[in-house]
Amino acid sequence: MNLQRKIQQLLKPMLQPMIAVLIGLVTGALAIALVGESIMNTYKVMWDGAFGNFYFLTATLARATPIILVGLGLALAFRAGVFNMGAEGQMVLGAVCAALAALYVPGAGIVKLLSAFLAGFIAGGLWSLLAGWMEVKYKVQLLISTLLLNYVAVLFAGYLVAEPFQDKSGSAALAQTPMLDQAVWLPKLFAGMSVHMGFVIAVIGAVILYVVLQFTSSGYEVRMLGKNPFFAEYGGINKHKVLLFSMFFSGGISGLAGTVEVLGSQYRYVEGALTVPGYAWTGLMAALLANSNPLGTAVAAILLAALQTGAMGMERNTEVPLEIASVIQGVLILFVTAKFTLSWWKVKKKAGDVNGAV
Amino acid sequence: EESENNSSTTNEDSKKIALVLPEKMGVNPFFQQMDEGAKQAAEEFGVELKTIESTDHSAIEENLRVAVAEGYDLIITSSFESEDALKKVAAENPDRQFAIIDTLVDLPNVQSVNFREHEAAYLLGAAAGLSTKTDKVGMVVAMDIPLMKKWTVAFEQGLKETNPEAEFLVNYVGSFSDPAKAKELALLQASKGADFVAGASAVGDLGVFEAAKEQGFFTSGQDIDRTEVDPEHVVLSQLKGTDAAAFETVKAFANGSFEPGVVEYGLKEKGVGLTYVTHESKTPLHSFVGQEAIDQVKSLYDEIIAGNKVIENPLSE
Amino acid sequence: MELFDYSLFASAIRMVSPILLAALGGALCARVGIFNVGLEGLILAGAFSAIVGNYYSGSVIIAVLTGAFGGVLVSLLFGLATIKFKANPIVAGIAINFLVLGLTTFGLRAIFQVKGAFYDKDMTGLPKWDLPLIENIPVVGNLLSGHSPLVYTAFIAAILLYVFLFKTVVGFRILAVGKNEAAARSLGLNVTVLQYGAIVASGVLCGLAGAQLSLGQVTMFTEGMTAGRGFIALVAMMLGGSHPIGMIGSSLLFGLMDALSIRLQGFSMPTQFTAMLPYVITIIAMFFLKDRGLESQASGQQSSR
Amino acid sequence: MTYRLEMKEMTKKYGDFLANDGISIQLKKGEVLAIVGENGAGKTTLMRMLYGLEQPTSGEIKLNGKQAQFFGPQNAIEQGIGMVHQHFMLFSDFTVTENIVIGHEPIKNGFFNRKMAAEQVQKLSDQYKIQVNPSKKAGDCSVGEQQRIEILKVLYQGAEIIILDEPTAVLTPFEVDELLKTIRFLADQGKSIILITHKLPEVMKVADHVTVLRNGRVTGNVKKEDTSIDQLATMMVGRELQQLSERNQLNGEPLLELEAVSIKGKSSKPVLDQLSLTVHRGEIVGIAGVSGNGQSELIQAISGLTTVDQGDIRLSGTNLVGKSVAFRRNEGLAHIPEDRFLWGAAKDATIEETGVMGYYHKKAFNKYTFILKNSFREVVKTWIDRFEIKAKSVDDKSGNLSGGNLQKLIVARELGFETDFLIAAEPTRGVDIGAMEYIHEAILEKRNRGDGILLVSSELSEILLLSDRIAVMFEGKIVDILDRKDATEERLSVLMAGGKEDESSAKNTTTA
Ligand SMILES: Nc1ncnc2c1ncn2[C@@H]1O[C@H](COP(=O)(O)OP(=O)(O)OP(=O)(O)O)[C@@H](O)[C@H]1O
Ligand SMILES: Nc1ncnc2c1ncn2[C@@H]1O[C@H](COP(=O)(O)OP(=O)(O)OP(=O)(O)O)[C@@H](O)[C@H]1O
Ligand SMILES: [Mg+2]
Ligand SMILES: [Mg+2]
Repeated sequence: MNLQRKIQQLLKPMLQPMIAVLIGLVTGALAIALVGESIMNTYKVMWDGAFGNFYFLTATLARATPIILVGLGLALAFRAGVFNMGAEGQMVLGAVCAALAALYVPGAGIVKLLSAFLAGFIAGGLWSLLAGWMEVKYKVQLLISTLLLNYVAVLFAGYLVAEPFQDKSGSAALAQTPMLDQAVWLPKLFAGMSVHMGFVIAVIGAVILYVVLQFTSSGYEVRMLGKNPFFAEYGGINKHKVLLFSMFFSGGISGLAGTVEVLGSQYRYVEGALTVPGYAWTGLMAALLANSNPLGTAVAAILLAALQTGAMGMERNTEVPLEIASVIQGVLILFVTAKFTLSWWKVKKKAGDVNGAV
Repeated sequence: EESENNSSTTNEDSKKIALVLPEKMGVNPFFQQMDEGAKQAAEEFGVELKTIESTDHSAIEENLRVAVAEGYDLIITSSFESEDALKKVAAENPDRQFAIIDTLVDLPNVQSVNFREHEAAYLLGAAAGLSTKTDKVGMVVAMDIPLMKKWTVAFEQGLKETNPEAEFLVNYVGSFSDPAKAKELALLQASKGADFVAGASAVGDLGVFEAAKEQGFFTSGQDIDRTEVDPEHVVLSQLKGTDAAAFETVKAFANGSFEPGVVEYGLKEKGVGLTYVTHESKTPLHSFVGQEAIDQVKSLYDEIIAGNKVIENPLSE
Repeated sequence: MELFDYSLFASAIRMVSPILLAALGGALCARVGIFNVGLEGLILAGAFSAIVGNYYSGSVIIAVLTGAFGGVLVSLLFGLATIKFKANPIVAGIAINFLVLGLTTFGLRAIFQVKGAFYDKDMTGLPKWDLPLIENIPVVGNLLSGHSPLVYTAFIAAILLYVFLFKTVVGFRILAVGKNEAAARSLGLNVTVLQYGAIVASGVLCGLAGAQLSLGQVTMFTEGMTAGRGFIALVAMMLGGSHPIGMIGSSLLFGLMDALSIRLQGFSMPTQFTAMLPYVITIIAMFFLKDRGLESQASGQQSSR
Repeated sequence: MTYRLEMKEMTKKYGDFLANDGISIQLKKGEVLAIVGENGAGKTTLMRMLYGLEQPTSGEIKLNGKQAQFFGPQNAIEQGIGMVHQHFMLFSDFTVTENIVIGHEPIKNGFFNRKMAAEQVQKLSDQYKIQVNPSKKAGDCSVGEQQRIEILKVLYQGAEIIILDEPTAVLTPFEVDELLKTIRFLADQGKSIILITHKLPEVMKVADHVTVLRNGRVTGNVKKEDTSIDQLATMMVGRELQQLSERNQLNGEPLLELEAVSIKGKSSKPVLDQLSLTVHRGEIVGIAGVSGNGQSELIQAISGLTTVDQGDIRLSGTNLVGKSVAFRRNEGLAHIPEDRFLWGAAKDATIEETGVMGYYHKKAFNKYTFILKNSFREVVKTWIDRFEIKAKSVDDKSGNLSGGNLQKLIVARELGFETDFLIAAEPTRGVDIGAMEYIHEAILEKRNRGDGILLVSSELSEILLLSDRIAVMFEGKIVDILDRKDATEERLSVLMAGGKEDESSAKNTTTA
């Protein structure tokens, strides 16, 4: 009885996105039918492209890696009640700094590797902290400032790799850093498969974040700040400190997302390689889908990544054009947070709770 | 399943070729042409061709690997973005043939098809320098990235060599697909007195053309002969035969003459060029440029193909 | 080279009009408590349908109408997801952006049999209107005259929206819904209808923004031609506090800085830095506009819910 | 004469739970019906069905003898029902006028005619003798004024039957008197009024009929003349109420000392003005005052939620000024906040999470930064037992607790710290008399153990019942301190209104 409850409790946060995905699939089927394709076949190809065999599974996990980390970073911020929209900038700065550290920090491979992680984390963290600090100190709305800081970060990173740190070897046509030394590459988990150590880091990160948020004092402080900042303050929690810490770690984790992409998959920072795939937006969706539950975020991130690799598979193997794949993806996500089992009571209850004036 | 396929080459009658594009071809005529050229050759020479578009950078490697796994005999990819991925995948699959268009990958099982766009850009710059009446010439460039130097630097060189007085205005759109902003930039350059504004902003060029039409200045296009779009204002086009490159690669493979190594496409090979100078155009030459200028550019062209004049690749310092 | 000239301002006004239109649309949504990050998609839908309308009818008026209609269709989808099915507006908004990008690209292929861009030199764009009288005033004339009708529409729409929100009953009720949805419900106001209304209107505005982009600024459609304008509109909306007049200010600030950054490209500064200018200035502006947009947006804490 | 409103055998089920079980009430024109009952007895549920916010599971509603049905608030409003919600439904950024006319705005040439609206509001205000300032922003109005806005809104909508759900919970005694007068006046004008309240003296003052609910059933239906407070209380709680424990005499040392504390605030007048006050061990000091005279700021200044501009605050000799909330709590301060939803709890957090605030870092409940949930759970269970907190489980959201039960949880939490000093602000607001009894008893017990308590309450009866000394606040100052035995409601009222007392009595009392 108790065990059953515990299991239910653990599954609950994951159940919601699952049900939602199911609903999304139904709507997606509609879109496929409209294009005149076979629904079952298209979905099967999509499934195969995402999970069809071990290779595709690992490809999906590889793609999920940065999404999970970005999602975790955002989930942390959301839990603290701040709407951090700046994951992209934080990730990109983390990535470029990690690449530079891996390239230019002297010493053995392991030293380079560790400094790359540190640099990636701190760069992302500080960038995010900047927005947090402006909010705390000057009441500059974080939602807008983080959105704007993205552009600045991406442009700055672009400058770094187009000018001072550009790879002048080879064709020298791309804005990218030189290739990293083999010694700092994150190992692949399986030979010939793209999933790398970063995935393990992301999963461990999810578990750690879950445990920290759910069971430790700091996690409690973060959550209470998010649920009711007045209550947190009243209870003796240092509001500003917790907010700044949350923002720092939130950005730091996003920075790690960039770091593992650089160290585990691209082996250099390439301009646009992190922004074009929209990892930040996908991570944002993952966190929102899972209600900022870290474990749920990881699951949602994998599902979203699967949707993308699945769409690629669909493009390769059916006559459904790539654009339709992105349409189906869009439709799936559109309804993915829909609440079809809306209880009226909840709405009414809320209505009763809100205090008009004061 | 995949790993088994890895080693076995398929023994079907028709050869299977995959064209893995590093981006969605949508916004880029460069890739569209490549796709068309490859398709045409595939049809003519009876090989099977599948074009795979990559949604983003990390999908390139993935697509290459899948193409290997699915047993394609030749895998063609393109441009700098694919360089890293191809190096990895080709090295891991030494028994498979690869080709990469528009950049160099030095591996025993890879054919690199390289363009010397800067030669054509030089000619375009020279033509602009000879044609301008205001001694002001502009260029609207997609993004301020190293790659684009192949266009800007060589263009400026040609411009300054033919017309030392000329001022060169350059502006960056910041995107490959923003015609509205490209148009504003062209208008800006025109307002500063430029009577010729070269478009080098991918899809944005259409915006540059519109600006030219609106304000009555002259412009040029990229890759294919764009003078047809608006012969009154689009007076030149810098050409790049990605279609030919793709066509030739597929053809060679179908005929069994495919070889790893470097294949160069420059002015000499007619892989790049300039309308009226190296290639005929359906539209008659506009008087803004005039036959005299074209003749002068032609002599520059002759010098280059004779090897008397070398246009440095701005990227290889 | 002089940095400031008439063309700088004229260009800023032109460039800013789609942003302003979309910001107004976003503000309407924000005013009924829905944070709309799908502006980018809505504009793109408008841009595409305007071109389709133009191509088939040959009439710019019909083209503008179809542009607005395209925006409305997509916004209804967004409304359905967020209002009817209570989907998270941010997730739904992002999905809308994806969806429209896919749909329009597919539409290019299905309708015009082209990839990437559709351009037809016989297609006529929006006319440029010379304003009688104003046209002849020396400086002002250069600035204000000779724009497309939708540029004027953008600024007029801002003023109309101001009048609508703050002077009419329906506008008043819309404000009420955004301020305190529970209270509005308890009064028996039909919150759902008001929300749908606002969303449809926002679809119209974003559709017009798209039409201005694809028929006013240029006459063509290219894949992803919004190039991030939806997000800039979102920033303009928040910075302007979802207030129509405030948004005129914030989008003009952004437009001017953008135009200025283009001119700064000529100087020996990396373009990446000049391109940062509008964003940095906007952040700095926020130090002076601290509490802007706080009340009117539903986004604030919803993340943690 | 037929009844204006009849509700017959109204039943409302939430799942298996019977919130209302065959409740019937009747109401005539010009009559005031009071509905009383414990927290969670089903009063609000019944009213929500009348206002169209809930659909009854079964039952019948008749208006003027005719069967009626309400599909939503709009529908109910159209049929002449108006409801003043327990939590006000106001738009704080809108003016009073706008708040009143919304939904039925006067229109001129298609535009919202704010001028005419203001005139109409003024007229209505005069007609029913309900004073408001039509052009003020609702958010700037006092709680009492906000209440008047709500009532005018209902009248403006043309309500004949007016429901008031716990309207006096947040009002000052003076405002309560005004409201009760208004209610009577409205009834005399022919309106029918349903008044839900926990305060039995008010019922006796203003009601014609009283219906008592317990556990979703009617346990009493009496005429005002035929009943008494004690009888009503018994019907409500199902048992006799007990007397408070005796207070033992303690003469402790100074515990909390405030010296010349000032807070400037936004306007020209300081919100706290050179305020000095001492609370001794074993003493309850009550703060009486019309709300808005600096009580909230005083509490926040002591607990560290706002910064003081000047002055000293010491707890057991330790200076608190400039120190964090956490520091003060560690030094021995506990605090029952005046607004339980704003400060006291997070609605979305579980009961356990709301309870563990302040405990989570204590040794007994924390190991290697991990919160020891199981140990803490035991503690929460003892609270639930001791205060009879009605909760499904500790994992339920605290927002799902009724106000009274949440309040008991907060009281239990703050008492559980066993600190030397406690701020108790509005400790029984909105709480039923049964629960009130528990809370009063607990506070008194704490005092008897030798701890010091600062009690802030807008309920004069509560102040008089519990305090050893009573300080009266007016415009940020303490105008007088009375001894328990010298204080009467009348004297306090005069002082609260800013009136001066004669010198001698004031001197006597300050030396206590
Ligand atoms: N939507 C609902 N779902 C389940 N139970 C509910 C719901 N609404 C109310 N209840 C339950 O119905 C009972 C009656 O609630 P109601 O709000 O009517 O009490 P009340 O008498 O107004 O209490 P209070 O004095 O605290 O205001 C409570 O036990 C409550 O838990
Ligand atoms: N999710 C829920 N499940 C069951 N009962 C609920 C739930 N949410 C609220 N209730 C009940 O609904 C009733 C009404 O809630 P409400 O917040 O109005 O309580 P209240 O006692 O009137 O509060 P207060 O008077 O302090 O403001 C409460 O009795 C509460 O127990
Ligand atoms: Mg109630
Ligand atoms: Mg209550």
